[in-house]
Amino acid sequence: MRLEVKGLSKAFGGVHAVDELDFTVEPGQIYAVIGPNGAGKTTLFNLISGIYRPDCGEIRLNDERVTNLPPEQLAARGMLRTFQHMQVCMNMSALENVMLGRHLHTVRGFWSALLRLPQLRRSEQACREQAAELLEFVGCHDYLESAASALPYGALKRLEIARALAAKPGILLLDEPAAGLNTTETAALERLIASIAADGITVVLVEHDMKLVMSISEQVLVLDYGRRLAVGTPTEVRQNPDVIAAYLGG
Amino acid sequence: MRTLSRTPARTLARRTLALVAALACGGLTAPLLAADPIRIGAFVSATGPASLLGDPELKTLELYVEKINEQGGVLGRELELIHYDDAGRASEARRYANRLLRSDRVDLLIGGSTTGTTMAAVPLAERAGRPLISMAGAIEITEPVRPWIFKTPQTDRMAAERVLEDMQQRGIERIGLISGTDSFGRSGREQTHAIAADYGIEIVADRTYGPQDTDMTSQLTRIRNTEGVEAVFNFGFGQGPAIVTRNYAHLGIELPLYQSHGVASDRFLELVGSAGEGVRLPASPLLVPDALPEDDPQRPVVQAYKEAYEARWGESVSTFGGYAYDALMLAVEAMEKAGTTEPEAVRSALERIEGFVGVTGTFNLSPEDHNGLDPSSFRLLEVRDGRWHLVD
Amino acid sequence: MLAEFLQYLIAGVTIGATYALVALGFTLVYNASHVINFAQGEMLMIGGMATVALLALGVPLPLAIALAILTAALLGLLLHRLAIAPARQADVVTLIIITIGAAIFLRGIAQVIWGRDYHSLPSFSQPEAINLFGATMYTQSLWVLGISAMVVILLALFFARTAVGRATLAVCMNKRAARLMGVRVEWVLTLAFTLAAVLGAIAGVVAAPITLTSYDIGIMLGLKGFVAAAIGGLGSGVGAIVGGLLLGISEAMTAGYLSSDYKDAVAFLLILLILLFMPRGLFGSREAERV
Amino acid sequence: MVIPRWIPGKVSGMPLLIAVLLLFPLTTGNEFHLDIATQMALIAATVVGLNLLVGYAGQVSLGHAAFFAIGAYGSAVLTSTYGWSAVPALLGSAALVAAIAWLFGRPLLRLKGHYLSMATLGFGIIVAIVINNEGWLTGGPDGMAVAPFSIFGFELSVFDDYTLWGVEVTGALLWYVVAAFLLVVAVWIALNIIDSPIGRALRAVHGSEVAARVVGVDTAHYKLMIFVVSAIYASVMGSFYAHYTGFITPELATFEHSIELITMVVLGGMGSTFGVIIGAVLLLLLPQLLADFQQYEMLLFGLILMLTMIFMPKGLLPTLCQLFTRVLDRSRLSARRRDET
Repeated sequence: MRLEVKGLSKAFGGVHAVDELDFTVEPGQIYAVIGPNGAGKTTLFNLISGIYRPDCGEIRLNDERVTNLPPEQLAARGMLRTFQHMQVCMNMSALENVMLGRHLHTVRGFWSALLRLPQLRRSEQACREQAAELLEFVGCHDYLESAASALPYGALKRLEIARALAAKPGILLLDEPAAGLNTTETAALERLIASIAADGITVVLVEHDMKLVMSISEQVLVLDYGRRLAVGTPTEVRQNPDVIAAYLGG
Repeated sequence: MRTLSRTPARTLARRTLALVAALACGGLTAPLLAADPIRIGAFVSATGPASLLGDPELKTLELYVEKINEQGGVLGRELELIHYDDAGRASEARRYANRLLRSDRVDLLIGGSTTGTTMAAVPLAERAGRPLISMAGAIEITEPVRPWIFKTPQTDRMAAERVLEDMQQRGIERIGLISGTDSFGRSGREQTHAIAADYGIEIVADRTYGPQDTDMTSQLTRIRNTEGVEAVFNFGFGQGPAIVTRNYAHLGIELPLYQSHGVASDRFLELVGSAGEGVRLPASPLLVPDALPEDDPQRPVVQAYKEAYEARWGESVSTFGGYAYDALMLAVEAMEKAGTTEPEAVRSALERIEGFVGVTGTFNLSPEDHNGLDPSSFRLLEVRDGRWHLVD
Repeated sequence: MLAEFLQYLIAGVTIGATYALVALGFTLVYNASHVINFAQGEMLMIGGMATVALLALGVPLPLAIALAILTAALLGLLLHRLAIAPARQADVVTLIIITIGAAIFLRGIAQVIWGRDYHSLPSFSQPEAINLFGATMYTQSLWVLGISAMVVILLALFFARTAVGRATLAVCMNKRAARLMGVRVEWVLTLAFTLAAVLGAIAGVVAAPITLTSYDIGIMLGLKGFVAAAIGGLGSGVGAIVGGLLLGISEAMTAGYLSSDYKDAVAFLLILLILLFMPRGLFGSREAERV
Repeated sequence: MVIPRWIPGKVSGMPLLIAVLLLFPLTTGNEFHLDIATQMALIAATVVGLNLLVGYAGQVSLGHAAFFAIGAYGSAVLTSTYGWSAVPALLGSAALVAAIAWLFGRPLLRLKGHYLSMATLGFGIIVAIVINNEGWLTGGPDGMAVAPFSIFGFELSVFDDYTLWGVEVTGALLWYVVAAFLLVVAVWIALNIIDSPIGRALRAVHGSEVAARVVGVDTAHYKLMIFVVSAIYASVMGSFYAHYTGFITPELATFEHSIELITMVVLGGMGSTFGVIIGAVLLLLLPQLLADFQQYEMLLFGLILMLTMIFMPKGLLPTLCQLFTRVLDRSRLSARRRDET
């Protein structure tokens, strides 16, 4: 899925969190957004995924204008995301959280729910199985029936990814997926992201872990104070003098 | 709960247990048919918006059941009073009436305090075949006549008649009406509208206030500014009429103010203070026992009730307590007349009571009249120098 | 004509000021804890009834009023310490139900101690009524307005000028941040409940000579206060005051000019219209959602 | 790992409910007990519907009694005054309630916070005022009598006796059966909704609304849906309640009644279908038990309500379930230790 951002801006009380930003993510790419703290990375994600409304600018998904659409409609078009501060329903089990992700792909009509019609029962059974598979895929097979509140931090991060995958994304936004993970977990995450991309899903990630970013990304966008500082392959970015100045000199 | 006959604590424990057992686990708990006192069941609005009615009613019932038992009871048996507080809610009244009839197996029902609570219980009493004596005003309780249903207060129509009659005598032709939006005020308002023309009186302004309202100056200003108003009639009970009276005085309205029997207690005088001067209302002679002529048959009854109530409870009597007194005494009279507590016999004895002197008036019941009072039982009172006076 | 209008206005503003004080109490507690304190009306009742009871014992009026307000303050403090704080982990709805329980409990106690009668309180000053451009005004109305205005000003100064007041505001805005800044949040919440109780009690005392008082007067006046707070956007101090006055005036005007049957309905219709067309209330703030 | 679930599984709860409902009439021949039980069942069914809104969608309605009252008065007026038969009257009232709920819910449920509660508060009180004032239609504050429920010419009155297939039954018992059946259906539907993608979406709203939205759940849509459903629950039960008691007054629409319904939900346990039934039963039983304390009734009622919520903030059933699973876990743990030694 192709994502195109043009002239995107958002200010909070006079501070430009995102300022006239342009970039394009080609289908199937692993695209990283990096930058120092406060560079506007999370704001950018919240704008793209419809949680914030941009002040101006345009967002296109596969050439369709999706600016100002609410998150649920973006999800229906194939844009899914995870959160830096995880948003997991702690009142539900791990499996149910993933089943929630399949919401758009289940039988969910009012009458079939009310009367518990056979088609709904079949759909729910399938949904449960697929959710279990996904949990295994992300490496959470130990926690199938656990309450989400009982999961360790690393597993919750993977649970969020499984939930997003359950919705069959065309493009997946990952907000700091490696934050708080140890080296083994990060390695597992790297393999997971690679295999997601291998399935043809476009991946956009915001990440602080430079090792991870540099090893898996095809394109890297560097933000500073909401503006584009640089964009290019990991090697290009690493050699960009502005980037070096911002990261080392600033 | 039951006055006399058992220690309260044990009764309480037993009854609570019985109810829990029956409702939660389900046990066969037909109440123990003990030494067979006569069971009088009462449901009154002792709390809630109608507590001004229910509170004195309950106190009266408790007082007189004690008194009657001290004097040897009825038909040689003790009276047992089982009473519940419906808080003025019809659904609660229905539940308690059913409990009295089915679980407590009372011989006779007294209640409710309001028309709504009474009407909710009426079908139950009819179904169970037990006499019910209501203490509520509306005419619909006894009209049309239902075999098992009686009531002691005059109808609100009689109150309206008494007031309109006095207005007619004073030559008043156009009046402003103000009334509460509760059951008492609504029903009174309807009756006043229905009969005003009979007295050549036109209602030119008609305003209402909520039972919990705290200020009626807007309504009264409107009435005052309506052209041609010669007097104001307020139909309501509780604190509302007291506030109306105070506002009326403060607005400096000079027209005669009439209240209904809904304020007929000394409490009203305390609340309104000097603002009450000149207010007229129809009421039972209870408020002016000493002003009654020596030969009035009601004089001793009223004096005795007032004395007993005030001695026992340390507060002044109200018209509403009198309704409860009459209800209980009519029931006792009927049982003694019938010589039994068998419901049908008591019912038909009630219908045959004639010339029974109560606090509210003299009752002449018949199969066609289950109230038995006429408008003349209302005395017209006027407030002068902070006291009630009979208007001749 | 003008006299008539003025008469309605006086009636509306007087009762509206009472509503506003109660509404401020709701707002204070709501801002600090997101709880709708349904025991707020009972504080009003305690204020009025305790004054009446103390007067009957021969206590002079000013002292009786002070003691009554103190009683309400203590009850507000206890309400938070004994009933709300122990359940602080619970859902907001649960806390609301606790305040309903507390309201019924307080009403029950008042009924046992003071009985079910209505009582009047003497007017604070003589004469009881004065003439104003052809309209009559209770002198007590002046007391109500004056004291309400004073309370509002004191409250504003308290929040703007004192460290405790600023800490309270900080808690209202963001509990976690306030805690990090070293504010003792529990203490501030207790203060909010206590202050709200004081506001209610003051309203109860100053209005009692006009409204009369009884053990259950808090039900209606509490509800009206809540409605006033809702009109103002539930959470805005200015909104509570404007909401209270608006409610009082709309009631009086409707009762006078339109239909007295539907005068209460107008206030509630107002809520619906405001919510439908100005979803944050008149003065409700817009909260940004943080992810 | 045992999940302390709020909802005891459908498997255990439903048969237990049916068993209790079946056994109850065998234990008492007292019509008063049947009467209380019938009312409990009807109110409990209302509360099961309200719980969908409060417990799952996390929206508080402070005017639910109004929907109950519109159902009750709708049925009463249409049958008694306009001569409709009971079923169309009931459906007509429910349709009206659904339309009103949709109209109010649509703009309000898109907003966060207490907006729905304030709007429903206003709406509820307006309904109460209208019922009180329009005496020509509703009988005003005195209330109005309601004809017995009738279907296909069969009139079900609590005051009559019937012979069904040669067996004598009282109207009270028949009504109890009807109410019990309604409760079971209400619970069945509620459980179906909860145990579907719709229910999952609603529970997610409670857990994290953002999470639900970013996976494509139109949360506002589901909140609105459940608001309408819970309003219909109230309306239908109100209709039956009116026919059952045969006499209704405006108190059905009051704010106090709305608060009572919410209290049942919270007392029993928000989000626990069987919990809220217990909440309804207790709250209706409590006044009956406390009636013996006379003037202390109100004081005790408030105290009990307060203490229960302070010490069982999640509600009765969930707290008890948690306690039970904890005891179970502990015994299992000690059993394992014994095995190991």
